[in-house]
Amino acid sequence: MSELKSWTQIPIGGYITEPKNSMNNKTGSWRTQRPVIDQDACTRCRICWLYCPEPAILELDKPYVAKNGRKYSITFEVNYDYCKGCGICANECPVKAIKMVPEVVQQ
Amino acid sequence: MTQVLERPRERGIVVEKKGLTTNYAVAQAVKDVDVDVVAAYPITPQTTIIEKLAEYVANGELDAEFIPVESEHSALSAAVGASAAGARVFTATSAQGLELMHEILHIASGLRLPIVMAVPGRALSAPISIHGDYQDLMNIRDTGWIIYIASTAQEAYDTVIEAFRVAEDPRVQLPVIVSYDGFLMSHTTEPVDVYDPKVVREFTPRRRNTRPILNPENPVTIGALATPDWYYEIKYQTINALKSSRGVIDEVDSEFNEKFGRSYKPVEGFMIDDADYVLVTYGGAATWNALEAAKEARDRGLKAGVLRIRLFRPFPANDLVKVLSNAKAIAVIDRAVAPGSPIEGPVFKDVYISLHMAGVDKPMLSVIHGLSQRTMYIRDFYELYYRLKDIAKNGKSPQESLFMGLR
Amino acid sequence: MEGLSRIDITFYGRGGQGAVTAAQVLAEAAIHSGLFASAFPEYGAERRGAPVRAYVRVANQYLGIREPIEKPDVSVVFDTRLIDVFNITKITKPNGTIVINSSEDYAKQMLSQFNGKVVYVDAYGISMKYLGKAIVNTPMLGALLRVIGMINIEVVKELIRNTFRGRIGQLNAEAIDEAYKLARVIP
Amino acid sequence: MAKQVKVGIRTIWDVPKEEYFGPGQLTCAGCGPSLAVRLMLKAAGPNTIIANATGCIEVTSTQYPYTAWAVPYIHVAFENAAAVASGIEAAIKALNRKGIANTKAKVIALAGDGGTYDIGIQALSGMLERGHGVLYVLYDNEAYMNTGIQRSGGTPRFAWTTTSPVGSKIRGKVQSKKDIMSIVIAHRVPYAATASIAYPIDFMSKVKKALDALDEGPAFLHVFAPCPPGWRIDESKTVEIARLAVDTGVFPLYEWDHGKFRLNPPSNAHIDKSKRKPLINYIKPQGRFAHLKEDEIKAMEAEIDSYWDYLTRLLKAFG
Repeated sequence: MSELKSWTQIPIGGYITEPKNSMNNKTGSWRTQRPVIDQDACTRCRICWLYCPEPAILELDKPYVAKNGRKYSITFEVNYDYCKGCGICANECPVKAIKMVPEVVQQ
Repeated sequence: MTQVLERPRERGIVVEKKGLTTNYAVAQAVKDVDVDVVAAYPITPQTTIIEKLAEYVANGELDAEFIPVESEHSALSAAVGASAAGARVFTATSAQGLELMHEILHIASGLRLPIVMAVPGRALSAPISIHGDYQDLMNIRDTGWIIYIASTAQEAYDTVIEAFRVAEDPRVQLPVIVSYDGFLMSHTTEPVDVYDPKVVREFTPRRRNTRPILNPENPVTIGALATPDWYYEIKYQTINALKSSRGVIDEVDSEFNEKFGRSYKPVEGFMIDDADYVLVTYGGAATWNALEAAKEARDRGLKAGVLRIRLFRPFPANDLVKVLSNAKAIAVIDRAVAPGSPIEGPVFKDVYISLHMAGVDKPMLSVIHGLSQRTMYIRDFYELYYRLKDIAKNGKSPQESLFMGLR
Repeated sequence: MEGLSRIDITFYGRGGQGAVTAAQVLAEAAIHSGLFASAFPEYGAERRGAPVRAYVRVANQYLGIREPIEKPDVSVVFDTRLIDVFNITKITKPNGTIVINSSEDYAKQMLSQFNGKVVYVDAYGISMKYLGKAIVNTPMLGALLRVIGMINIEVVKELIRNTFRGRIGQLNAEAIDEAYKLARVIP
Repeated sequence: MAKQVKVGIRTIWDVPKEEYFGPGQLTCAGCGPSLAVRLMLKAAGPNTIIANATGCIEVTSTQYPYTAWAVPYIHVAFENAAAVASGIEAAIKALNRKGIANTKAKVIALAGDGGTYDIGIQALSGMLERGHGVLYVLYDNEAYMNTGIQRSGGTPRFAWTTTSPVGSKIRGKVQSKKDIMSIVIAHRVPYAATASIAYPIDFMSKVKKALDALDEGPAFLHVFAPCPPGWRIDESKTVEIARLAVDTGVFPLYEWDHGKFRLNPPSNAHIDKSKRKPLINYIKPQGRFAHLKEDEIKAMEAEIDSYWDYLTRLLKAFG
């Protein structure tokens, strides 16, 4: 929740002057199951990133060497601050490298 | 009210004395302040304003985008979009058109957009009537706009110029309506002193960067959803802005007076200082005819006076109280009705409340007249002065509105 | 201030004949001549052929009156059939003037009950001659100017030339001139 | 001034990394329209002004004091996104011409099916007829979802909604989906196209094409964007269902490009019905169609076939 302000303190007309400050809404708390990416199975195809409605898949310039020896210059990670757990990423992943795991079990 | 007779101080400001209808005078003012966008839909009796503006744009006399929208709802919506994008915007409508805009009227004031709109007042359907009164204006009085009601073509011209200054003032940032009698003014040709557009533009300088606008360099979100936690505060800002716009309205008028030699007060009295019997009016026909009647009544020894309300929102309650405190009886002439109200005159209610809030209790009469341009004769107003005399003697306010001229 | 000098004029025409324009041009001409004038039409809706009234008040000082003219000093009648429609012989002031688009004989016959001054002009003929159609407002203005005298005909012609640009404006100005010359008072 | 993205989008790797919408918007998990807006803005870039109609996207993206938008944004009312956008476009034109401003910003009107097919169609038609250089993007989730799933002119025949309930006498929506594209094309706009969130590259390249056409007049994009709660589908299936809509021929991808009609892959193969996936694949996972009987599915299929017949004739005439 944002701090509630007096009418004298807020910009006129209810304008919001800070772009994308919705990042204050940590929608990750909505999740009942979380996507977990198997970095070794992941082929870095970018499909999960492309189809995420939030976006809550991060494309990071983080090199990774998979168990099978393949070298990647990028890594996809889930931003759990915002991921609502819809599971589109897992559903769309062509190599089934993303598993949906119940949140409760994770604790 | 005699200022209309005076010529402004000659400093080369008046370039021409023209014979203009009030609608043309408004179009002239819109051209002289150099608007950027006009969005409008035709409706009698507003149409000749936008025809004239379309002509100005077509002839290159006004460098603006003219958007011939497909409805009044879209007229004000386009005006809102254009204003939010930083343009100086004008629109105009009447009657059913104003009703169709109603939803967006609240939004324009809520979003604090300095749009200026002309409203030649007209009766509302049903039955359908194209003729003038102020029922349309009364129906939108609570939408958060500043509302002026002019009484001459000259005043309408001057007021549109003042309206842009007031609307765009960073202390105000509210939309403004300039209203006047449909037909009886909108289509009446009168003398109008037209000023040098250079001077008009000096008086209405463009204010850039005083309000956030839709601009990719500085992205802003306009028209956000407010939850109950926020709605009240944001709404109150608009309420407060309208209330406190009065200071700027007065300031702009006194500067206007300095520059152009004309001034209009929120309420204007005629033969009012020693008046026992006062007709409170708004608009052109009611005011000027009441004034003729007052002169005749004075000739016969009755201390008659007229008080015209020029600024309707924010309502000049204190000004009224000051002027009306010495009257013996007061009638308010409404060219509109509020059916089902305790008493049917909408402005009567405002005047009555203003006086009673200030502890002034006078016998008062609510008069409904001039609906759909039913002729308001000078003799009708003359008769009202003698009614007021009886009412003063009796000492009591009549409990019913007087529907004058009703068969 | 000098004393009030004022004249109330009503134009009677039909939608499409230009009565409203004539009233407006007259008022504008008065204003350009340094007088006060107000002009307003009774009907705002555009209706071809329907009877229309337009009022003009001209004065040497500001007039606040916003009533329709009930008793005009001058009635300008575009069409003899409008005499009965508006009861023109009754409402025109008894010492006033009726300016009518008619022949002398017909005007005499139609306005026999009227005791004031009658000015007639063949505005129809003039408009057919100059404009090729029966739009009689400019010749009627010409005849009216002969009667009221407060307004210079050249100011009106100039306004007409500005209102209708090009050749049409010039032809209308000529029609005004001709009507001004041909207008006659019934003896 | 921020730079407009100039690169074409031909492969997934051409998709810009920049995000101009979200995260933190309050759309439902698996929201199709949310993805549509995200992809649309990636293609449009930062030099864009949005005029949004009332609807799901509006209420979920701008809950005060937070906004999900990185570009200038205005919401005015439900029925007037096209009119508001017209005003913005006119303002930019006038201010640029008068030397008061110098902006290259493109204007996008954004509305759902309710705000387009129904209450907003007058303003849309006016904007198209007047020829404003505005891109109108319709995100179609086939009902009034924001108010709790009521039928709109964009709801397909037989679909259950709360105002087209499945009763003993009337079973779901009686009327067919309005052909909004034909209505738009009848305005002789330079560019109009259908797109789907399931085919993002096609969608994004159409956004770019549409924006490029704005110098000539208005452009229109009809984007298919399923709604998990409204369609009674699992929230992980949003993209899959959208893909099935295209692959079964329910929602063909095509464009009207300067008087030429063109079917886009994979729909360009679907004139041959045997190349379409069976309709049942699309219907079965959706709770809103759960009540459908054999004959109703047949009727639905006949309607789709008839639409394809119409498209085939369009292709012959304007291809």
